[in-house]
Amino acid sequence: MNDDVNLLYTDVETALRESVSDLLTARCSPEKVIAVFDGDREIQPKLWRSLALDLGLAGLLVPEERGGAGASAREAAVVLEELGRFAAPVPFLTSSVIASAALLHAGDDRLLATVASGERTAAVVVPFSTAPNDLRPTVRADGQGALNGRVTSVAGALEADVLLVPVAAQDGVELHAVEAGAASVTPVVSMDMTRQLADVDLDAAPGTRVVEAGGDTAVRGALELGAALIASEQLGVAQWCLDTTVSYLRERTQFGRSVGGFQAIKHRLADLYVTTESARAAARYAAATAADEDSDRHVAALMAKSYCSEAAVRAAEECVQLHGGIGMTWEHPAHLYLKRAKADQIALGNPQAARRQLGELVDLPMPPAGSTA
Amino acid sequence: MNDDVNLLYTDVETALRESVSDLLTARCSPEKVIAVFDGDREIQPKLWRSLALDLGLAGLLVPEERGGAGASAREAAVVLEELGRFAAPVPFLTSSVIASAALLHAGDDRLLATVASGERTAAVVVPFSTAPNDLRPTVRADGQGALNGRVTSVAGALEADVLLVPVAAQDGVELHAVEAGAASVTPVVSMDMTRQLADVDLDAAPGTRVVEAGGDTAVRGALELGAALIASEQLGVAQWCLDTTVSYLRERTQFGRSVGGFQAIKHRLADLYVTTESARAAARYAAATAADEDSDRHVAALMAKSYCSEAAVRAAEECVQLHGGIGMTWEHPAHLYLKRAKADQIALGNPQAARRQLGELVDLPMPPAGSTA
Amino acid sequence: MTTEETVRADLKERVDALLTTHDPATTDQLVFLRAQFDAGLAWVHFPEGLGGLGLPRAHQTYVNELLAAAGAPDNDPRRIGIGLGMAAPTILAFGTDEQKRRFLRPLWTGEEVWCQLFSEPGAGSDLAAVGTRAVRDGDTWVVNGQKVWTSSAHKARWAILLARTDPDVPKHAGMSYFICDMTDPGVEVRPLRQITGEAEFNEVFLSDARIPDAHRLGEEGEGWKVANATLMNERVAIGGNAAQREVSMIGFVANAWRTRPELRRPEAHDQLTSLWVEAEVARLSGKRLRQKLAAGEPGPEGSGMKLTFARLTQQITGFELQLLGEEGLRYADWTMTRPDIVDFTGRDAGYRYLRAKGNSIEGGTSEILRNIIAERVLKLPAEPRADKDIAWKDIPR
Amino acid sequence: MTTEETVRADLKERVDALLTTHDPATTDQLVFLRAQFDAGLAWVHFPEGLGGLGLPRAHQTYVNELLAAAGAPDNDPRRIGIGLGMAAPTILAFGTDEQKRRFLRPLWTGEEVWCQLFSEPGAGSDLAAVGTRAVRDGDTWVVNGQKVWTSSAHKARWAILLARTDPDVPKHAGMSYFICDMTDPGVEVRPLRQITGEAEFNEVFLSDARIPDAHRLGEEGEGWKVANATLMNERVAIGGNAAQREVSMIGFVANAWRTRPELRRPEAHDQLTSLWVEAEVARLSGKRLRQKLAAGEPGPEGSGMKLTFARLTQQITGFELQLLGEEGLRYADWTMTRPDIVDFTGRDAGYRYLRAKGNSIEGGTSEILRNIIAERVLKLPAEPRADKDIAWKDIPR
Repeated sequence: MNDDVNLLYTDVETALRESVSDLLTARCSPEKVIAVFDGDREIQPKLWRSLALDLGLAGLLVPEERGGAGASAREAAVVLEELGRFAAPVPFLTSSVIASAALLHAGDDRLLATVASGERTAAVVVPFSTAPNDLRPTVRADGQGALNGRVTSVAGALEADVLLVPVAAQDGVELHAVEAGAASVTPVVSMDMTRQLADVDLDAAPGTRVVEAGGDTAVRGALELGAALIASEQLGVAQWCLDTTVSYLRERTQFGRSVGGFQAIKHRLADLYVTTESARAAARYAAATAADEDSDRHVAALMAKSYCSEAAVRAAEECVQLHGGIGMTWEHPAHLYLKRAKADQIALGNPQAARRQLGELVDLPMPPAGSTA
Repeated sequence: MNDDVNLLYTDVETALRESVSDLLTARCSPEKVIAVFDGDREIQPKLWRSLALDLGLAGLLVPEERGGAGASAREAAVVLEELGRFAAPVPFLTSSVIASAALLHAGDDRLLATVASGERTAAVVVPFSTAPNDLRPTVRADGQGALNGRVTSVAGALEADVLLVPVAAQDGVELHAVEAGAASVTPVVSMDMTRQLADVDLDAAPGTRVVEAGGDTAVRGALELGAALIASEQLGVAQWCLDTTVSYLRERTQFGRSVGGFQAIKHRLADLYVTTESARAAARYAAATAADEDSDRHVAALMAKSYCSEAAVRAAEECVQLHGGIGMTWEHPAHLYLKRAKADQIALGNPQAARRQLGELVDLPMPPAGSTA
Repeated sequence: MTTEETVRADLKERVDALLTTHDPATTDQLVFLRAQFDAGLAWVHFPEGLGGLGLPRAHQTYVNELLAAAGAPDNDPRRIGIGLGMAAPTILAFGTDEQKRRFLRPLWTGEEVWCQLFSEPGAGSDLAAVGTRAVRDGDTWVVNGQKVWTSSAHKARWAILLARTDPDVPKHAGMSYFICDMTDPGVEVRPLRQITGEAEFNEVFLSDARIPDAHRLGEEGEGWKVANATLMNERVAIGGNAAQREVSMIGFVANAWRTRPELRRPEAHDQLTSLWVEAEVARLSGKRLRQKLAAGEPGPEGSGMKLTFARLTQQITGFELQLLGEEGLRYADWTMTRPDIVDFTGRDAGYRYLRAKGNSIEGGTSEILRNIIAERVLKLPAEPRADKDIAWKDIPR
Repeated sequence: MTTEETVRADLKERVDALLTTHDPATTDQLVFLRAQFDAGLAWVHFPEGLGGLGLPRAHQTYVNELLAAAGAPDNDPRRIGIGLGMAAPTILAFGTDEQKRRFLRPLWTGEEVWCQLFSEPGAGSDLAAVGTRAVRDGDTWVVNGQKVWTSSAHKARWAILLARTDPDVPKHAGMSYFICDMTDPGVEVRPLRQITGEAEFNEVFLSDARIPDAHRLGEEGEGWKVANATLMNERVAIGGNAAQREVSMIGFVANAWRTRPELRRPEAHDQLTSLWVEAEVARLSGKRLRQKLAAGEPGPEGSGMKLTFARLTQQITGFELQLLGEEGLRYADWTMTRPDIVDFTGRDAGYRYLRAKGNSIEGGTSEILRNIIAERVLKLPAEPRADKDIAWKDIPR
């Protein structure tokens, strides 16, 4: 536990946020994001190119000497807050956070460097619901090293040029890189189409082993970092929901009064504000401890995933409810955030799973089921 | 599951409620009940005598041919609603419900008849927190049949003339009757002094075996009936809290307005009303299925204990909060209901324990703890 | 025989007579339903001559059982829910004799589908703020405005319509209630797509739509009173159908837990059983309320059932998606369709989660229902109002 | 050296000087504390000459560490919390030079205990409704009224008092703020027993109590402004002390779970860990808020901390009693006592459960705090007010 950790935003982080926000304001309108749900993914490649290459976010977490921008989890968290605020359909979390973190364990930096430069996009091939402590590889290598198996509901696979596949081997888990073209990647109709999933089938697919027996450590660490930082995305979702609802209710009148002036509504929004600020503390702590490789980062990640998952869902649900009918329409962007929040809640281990694992870490273990008469 | 069950109050039940309510209004003032917390139990014996003898409630649940009034769990539930509404410090639940239900299993009706007549008061000697499926007798009989052992936190023991002690025997549990004078009964400073607990020590105490090997069935059934009917007491607690809070807030002004007119308060009271009415449905169902010996009574009891426990605590907590400072004072009766509600929640199996057991009954079992990777 | 037994014997006789003259096996459905209506066996609590026999509502269950046992057709009540649940009781309470004779029979048989034109973009919770104007032109009213959240509008022959007929009086006093012909050329229906991807509702644009004064329901200026009666019936209908244990959202979750042991997690058990208890207690509360109301009128207590129903449906479906884990990340289909009826069963958990969000908005938001309970049941003071005593046209908006 | 390092070096030097002239091992506690005050090491963020050095507040921690390491006595801050947390910042902000010189030193050293006379039976959440009257009599004010919820009143030498000096103007404008001598014969203190059995608070009856005008704090009629500054400081103090992980109510529960395996139940685990997460997130939020406010003033955001603190304390203690089962049915002692300070540690779970109920009432109810956040942070419209523009004496009550 690190009690000197800075939970505020540094000037560098604030400047980064502004440049991301400016770009998204210009290029990521709600209309275009909503269109993604009808299969119109036109917005996606250009937006990602701008973020990855023009702003250099693709390699944000990769050290400069290994081809990246050399920033830390703190900066990545701020980027994710903004991506959450816009429900942006880009593979930053899957490629620049999770896949890059896994590739930091690779013996050879060539693949990492192409991902860090934004030239190629990568994805770790696990179901998006996988909790860091619950990795169960379903792909195996045959005698010739070709890969066989099926992995369902993979996030980032649709956008990926290269797939990083955890492979069950005799002495643990290995991580293999497979060209996307060598796999069958089938889009899945997803709750959150702004991060559309895919089913990945490997049928004697040629792969390159990038991490050997320590692959489980690499993937678990990458998923844990994903859990720590998706909390900031969830914070961004909650923030958008709170801000949008407050603005709407200040303007909306019913019964000749501003709806935002009704006390029951005010109290709910006050509670939501407190929840959102609490989520910010949790998300910042997870990002800061991850950045510092603080020994408390495992606790911090689970705590943030638990708290921010619930906060984002609650904020999105309140947003829909307090908008009334308009919040239930396809045209209003509220549903983008509800779907993102709900999917993020389930992603990378749901809150109950996170708390159960947290109990182990802080010596508050779940007892066996037999423990009553 | 009985879908024709009457969840309303019959005319007989309403008349019974009125007579109990009239007596309690006259004899059970908040001031006297508060005094019980300072050890002044003067109110207790006379009040119980009036209820037990004058109104004939002592043997309410005992068939007429066995010396009682021949009423059912439905009527007992209505009595408990009123006792809850007044936080009345009488042993109706412990003697007339739980102990009487256990004695219905006795081979010989003599003891039951004296309890049913109100002549003697009885108590089953288990910790008041014992869930029906969690009976663990700590008393043993020696070679001469004398009893040895200690049972802590027993409800009703202080008022009892005769103690019904579950005794661990070779082939199960037996129920022994012990004269109160033959045991050491030490009063316990209790959260709910209106149902003050006692620690019972038996040191070679002479007892009479009233139920042989089926004693566990008798005691478990009695505790289950207690759980089913304490729900009605909890409903009475919730009802008092709701009614009292609504009345107070209609009158109390702050900011030049009735506090009950502030929307946030109104909405909380509306929710509390809905919860209280739901608790009524749950409590009535538990009472009605117990009265009919319906096969769903086990499910109904656990459901009512779970729901009404939470409802009463929430109502009492809202009552204190919405009264503001005055609700925190010793002089205002709100605390009687908070303490009763909290103790009743823990009594006879807390809500989580009830739900876990319910899961077994409705084929929604708790899985073993090992069930994630 | 008790009175009860006499009534049942009489009903049995009437049903037998109907079945004798109209053998379900050989009779056209519509012919049978018309005959059922004419025999007073459509809704026995309606008056004689209007499809009923003036009996307590509860007896209809017995009639339906007898008819079902004989293989008789039904009127597909879910398809015509708005007609049955909202239009019919309102017409019965406020309609002229001629209106009752004209509208109730085809409404009940399902020959004519009904929809509801109440809500507007600027009049949601504050329904009395409706701005759709109806201006008298001799014996006809000319209507202009926009309505939203209209289910079945594209299938409907008739609508119940709330419109402003006098903007110069306070808002509650200036509305009237009409029966609007949905085939009128001034009525345009556009699908309104929801967060589920579907367009279960519509927007309806009224441009010089014409309504004969004979299709006014209740007095001019009495629209608010008539609309309130409609809404009370709606809320009872929405909150009241508790049916059997686990015949609600909790059934899906319980079934998943039972049949898919791999989904079970000890950390989810308390939430599962909490929701199970709440769902079952809600069902019992609904049963208790129906027992209470058996002979009476819908009262504000029904608002509590709708509150609970909405909250639980949302909580349970939200929990279910988490329980399903990976499967909860997937969705069946975002393609826009226009379903005839809302049916949660047979849909995937994702759809149910999203659709349930509407339960606390449609038919009175949960916020409005809490106001109603606080003011009408608990008799707490009303909200301070800025719009009560001034002309509708002068209210800020 | 950085500025930071320069400051710390300077403070080290000052502390060393104090320790040299006043060896803690041989110096009387009061003498030491007075010397510490005079050295500007009492509260470094106060001005020079008033116990401070005009430095940022955060540096006090460093000073306290140095002093503690040297075995120096402290001023038992919990015993004089109202003086330190409420009276002192208010005197600093609004007091005359003479008042600051007279009151701050003995306040800080603990020679003089302070209490607060704000709330009244009819003025709880609506503090601006205070009816205690102060009437001017030459250079003196004569005060009559009743105050409640006064902790330490029976130990206190001085009180901060809010009283009505002009009933003929709107309520917020007619109050003034005084320093009241608790030894005045017109002041009577009676213990006020609480639901815990204890009398932690008092009622204070003022009958022709006399206060010199020199003990008025702020201008006549400015009492509301001064009182608000006091309350902001109180809320920060109440919500802000997050300390280390598990140094709050959750620590008791975590400890029970760890050391008493027989209490562990799988069905309780998710609630346990939920509360643990919430407690730890609240602690981090407090830390974040303190980082934000490090150089600034208390703002409305602190209200959120107090809200969370109250809710969590109540939820955790409620859960703890259930976890303890049988033990939760027992209580330590209902005997009426008059404790000097409120201290949750070292008390049984039942006491903590009951006492925690006050956390959402004292120092601003949770309802009032939500209003404050909604209006001051989120800029939502204020409540309609019936009492703003009329004379206090004409407000219905």
